[in-house]
Amino acid sequence: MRPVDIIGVGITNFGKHIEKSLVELGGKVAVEALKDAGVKPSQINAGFFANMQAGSLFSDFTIGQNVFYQAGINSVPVFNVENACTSGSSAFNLAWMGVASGAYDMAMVLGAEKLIIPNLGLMQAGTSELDTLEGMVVPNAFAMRANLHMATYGTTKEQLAMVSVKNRRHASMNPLAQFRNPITVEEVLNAPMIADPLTRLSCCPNADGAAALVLCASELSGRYTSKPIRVAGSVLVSGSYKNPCNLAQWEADKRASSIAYEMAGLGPEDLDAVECHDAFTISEILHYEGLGLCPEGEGGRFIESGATTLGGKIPVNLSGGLLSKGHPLGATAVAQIIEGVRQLRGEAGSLQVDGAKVFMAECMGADKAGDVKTCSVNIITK
Amino acid sequence: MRPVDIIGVGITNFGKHIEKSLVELGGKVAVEALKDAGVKPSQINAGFFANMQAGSLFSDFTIGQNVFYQAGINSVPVFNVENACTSGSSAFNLAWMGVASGAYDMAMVLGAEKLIIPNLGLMQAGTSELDTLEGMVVPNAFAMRANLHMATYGTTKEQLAMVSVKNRRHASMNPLAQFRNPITVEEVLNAPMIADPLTRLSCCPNADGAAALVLCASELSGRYTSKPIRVAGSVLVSGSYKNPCNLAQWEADKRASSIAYEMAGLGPEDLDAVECHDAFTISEILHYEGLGLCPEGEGGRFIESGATTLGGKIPVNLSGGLLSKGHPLGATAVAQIIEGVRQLRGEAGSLQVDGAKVFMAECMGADKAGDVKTCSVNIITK
Amino acid sequence: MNNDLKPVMEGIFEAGPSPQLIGAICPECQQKFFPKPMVCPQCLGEVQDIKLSPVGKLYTYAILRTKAMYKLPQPYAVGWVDLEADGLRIFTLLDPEKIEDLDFGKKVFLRVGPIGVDNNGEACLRYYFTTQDGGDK
Amino acid sequence: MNNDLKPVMEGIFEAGPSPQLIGAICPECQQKFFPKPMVCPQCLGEVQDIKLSPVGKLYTYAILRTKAMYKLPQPYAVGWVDLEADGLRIFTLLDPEKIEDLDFGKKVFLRVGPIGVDNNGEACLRYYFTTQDGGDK
Ligand SMILES: [Zn+2]
Ligand SMILES: [Zn+2]
Repeated sequence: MRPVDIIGVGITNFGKHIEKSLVELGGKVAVEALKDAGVKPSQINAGFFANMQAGSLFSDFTIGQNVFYQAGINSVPVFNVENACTSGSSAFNLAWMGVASGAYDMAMVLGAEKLIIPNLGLMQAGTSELDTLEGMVVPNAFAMRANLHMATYGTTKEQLAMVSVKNRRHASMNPLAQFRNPITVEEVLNAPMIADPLTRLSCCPNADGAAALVLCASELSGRYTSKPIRVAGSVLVSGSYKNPCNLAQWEADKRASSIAYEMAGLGPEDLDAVECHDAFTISEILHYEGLGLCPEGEGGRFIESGATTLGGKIPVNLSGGLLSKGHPLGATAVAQIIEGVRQLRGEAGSLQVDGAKVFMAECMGADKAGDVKTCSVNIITK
Repeated sequence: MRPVDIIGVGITNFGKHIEKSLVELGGKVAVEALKDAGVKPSQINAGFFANMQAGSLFSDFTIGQNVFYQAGINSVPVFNVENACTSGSSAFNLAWMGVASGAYDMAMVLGAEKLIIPNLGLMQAGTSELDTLEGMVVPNAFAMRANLHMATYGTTKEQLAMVSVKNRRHASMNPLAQFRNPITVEEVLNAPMIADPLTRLSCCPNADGAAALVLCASELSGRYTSKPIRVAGSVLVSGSYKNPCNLAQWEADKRASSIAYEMAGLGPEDLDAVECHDAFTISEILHYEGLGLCPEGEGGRFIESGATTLGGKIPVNLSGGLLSKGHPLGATAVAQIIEGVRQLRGEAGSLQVDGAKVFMAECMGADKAGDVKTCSVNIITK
Repeated sequence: MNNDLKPVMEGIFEAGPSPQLIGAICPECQQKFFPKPMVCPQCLGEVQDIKLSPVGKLYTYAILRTKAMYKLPQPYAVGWVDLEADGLRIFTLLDPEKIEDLDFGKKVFLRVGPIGVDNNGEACLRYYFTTQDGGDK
Repeated sequence: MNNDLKPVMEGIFEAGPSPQLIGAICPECQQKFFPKPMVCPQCLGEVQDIKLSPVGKLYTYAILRTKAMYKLPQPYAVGWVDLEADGLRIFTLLDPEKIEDLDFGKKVFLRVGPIGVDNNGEACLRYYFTTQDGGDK
């Protein structure tokens, strides 16, 4: 396996793109990523497209080919990848493997999703699953974790709300985020209740969006950019589905991040910034612990300490996170990595972490048996 | 890249599995493939699941995790792959790359689909595509090719019908095929017309089905089997979408197969048996030419010569093909490879080709711009 | 008990005055499961049906306040329950009448009753746990 | 011509007595396209709208005999037409009234008319080619 770099990125704002189709959104960022990388469409040896819901919402399929076609990318292998919220990072992991193995010199990873649809409903694990039939929908899967974390470790609902407040503060500096007005702990707590203690402002909104990046063998990347960003570790795991499950800790996060740290030869103390899957406020708290940013059970006190805010010890979700940007499923995990590319390139504007050298993107998707079906951790370095 | 072997297979019959869910069908073949390989679930380092329509038909997602879970495969990376009719071979290509690269020692590829659904309708390329809005559905895409091939090369509708007749004759010896009664050229020609010259018996029927195989690094496969089957070439391409398109020849077939031949160090004359994507009778004729089994324009006369029937020069679709088995999209291309494994293991019963050493599986999916969005060729050897 | 109603999923429980969940056990490794798996995920061998303990301890729970799927009551509660006799933690609907009584570690009892509709929109039986002992026992 | 009907897709053609398809050309590489692409797939630059030739030659065709989508007539025909003046081969619906006249290499003429419905189920205008010269020209 040879080293692999990110040499180009393209991204839309996350929010409402009513007037644009999924293919148009995707085509736009594909072209942007090619131009950012300074490569021609014919130099891309493979395309990996990530999307979750277009099959069920629009009866669409093999969308990646249509997307890449718009940007002049044809003839090469194109794969359509779905893995719930980690669709984008799964496509990234496969593309990384393809380039690292020598099968491809250059590959594009592109995630896109359209979710601003009337009557979308709450997400669930599929109507053939017993858990769904017994009332499991995504918000109460996370509310059960929140309640247990509060009961076990003394985490407070105010601490949970601080995740939304911090991420909104970050989002106010990110022009691509959907919701950019600052909010207070009181506003979060007093928003309409979804599943105690999670209010509407504790849950990420829906969004349309697309994000793309170009991967290139490191031995070639110097031809295209003076600021290649190295993929230092790329990991995807699925749940271990142990019974009894532990809903106060995310074993998948621990497992995926420890493999990624080992691949990168780095540890949590080396990270300069992190994007994680803050689908709900409690998720980010659990990720602090799962990724080793703070000890087990300390997540609530960790956010309260200010450690994860811009200027803190380890800023998390400087983009504003899914809580502020929204969660266009296929695009989400690609966009997380792009946030890191901007930090490591020093292009993050008022959200820039001085001298950022190491960045982690974590994502997680789909509940099953009290565990998660998929969890990804990617570490990129300057 | 290191050599990779197939060490275990599992497959259902293709046809109606009304009483079984997609996850159950998949779980069944996963267990069968593990047992056939003689490996434990915990020895599988990654899972690649192929399906095309469960999103649109059942609003289902991240199905692979549920399928592999049933067979005790957890914790490892699981990817859900869609690529129309080549979903299974795309998953296979990724798994092959994963094992060949050294990322995994052993991986499972599993395709499953349920299509026996009331009012399924004709397949089309997506309702946001202009071609679909102007009346393109899959049967007339192939009828246009058939008409052009007949006008250009003198192929007859009787020769087209012979593809169905031959494949049914093969299917009569394959207990896993859906339709096993022999048919005549007259019956094919007199069946209800779908799109001239393609009658109902010129088009593959729908089916439910699942198929799985276990890939293993060749350096390890001797521990598990005395009959490892080598992956000699694995290729996926997408269309070149040139304008003007050539509807009388399949450039994607030529391109994919020539790469695969080169990887394997073999040529069409070395093949002992072939499975190809006979979604329609004309498809198989075009594949003869695209894969180099006969010269351009000679496909009609090639089937008539008997070359592609059991006992002929190069038997094609000994399983009965999609025309007899039906076409459970995600499972199709995995099942094609399994047909080859059986031939090379010498386990094909009355369909056995004596001394078969080299097998090719070809698949193709989704029309776009007068070309195909995806085309796969895999060559396996003893 | 509405005996004319179908269970929300076949083979999951036995209804009646003393309802029981139907799990499975692997004769090889003695691991128990709920719901019944296709094969034992460790041994890949056949598993056998068993009845699970109708008494458990609440591990965690949540109350959904928004409009619910399957015409479940608004609000309704769900949770994970430890069946200590079986060494299993299972997901379950909780008694919609007893939402205010829920607490960590609380003892809960299995019930089967007509709550909500199934995937075909037809009224059906669901299993749930309640904090209230006794009932139709 | 029903001027109150919407086109089956926006920006694809101009209706009226002498209808024309709206394609695009890349000013850089002079390649023409139909339909108009987002950018030129070679140069990635902006493309410009152009009107395409309303006369073509039939490359191949097919007649669908089964029940059709979009309330298209049963049977209906489709084909690929060479717009020789533009060097483009394009997919098109063919005149449902002239199915029996279809032949390879035959000269065909662009029309726009009310045929079938759109994705919202509303009657709409579609472009098609016919073997019959003249018409409402
Ligand atoms: Zn066991
Ligand atoms: Zn150009």
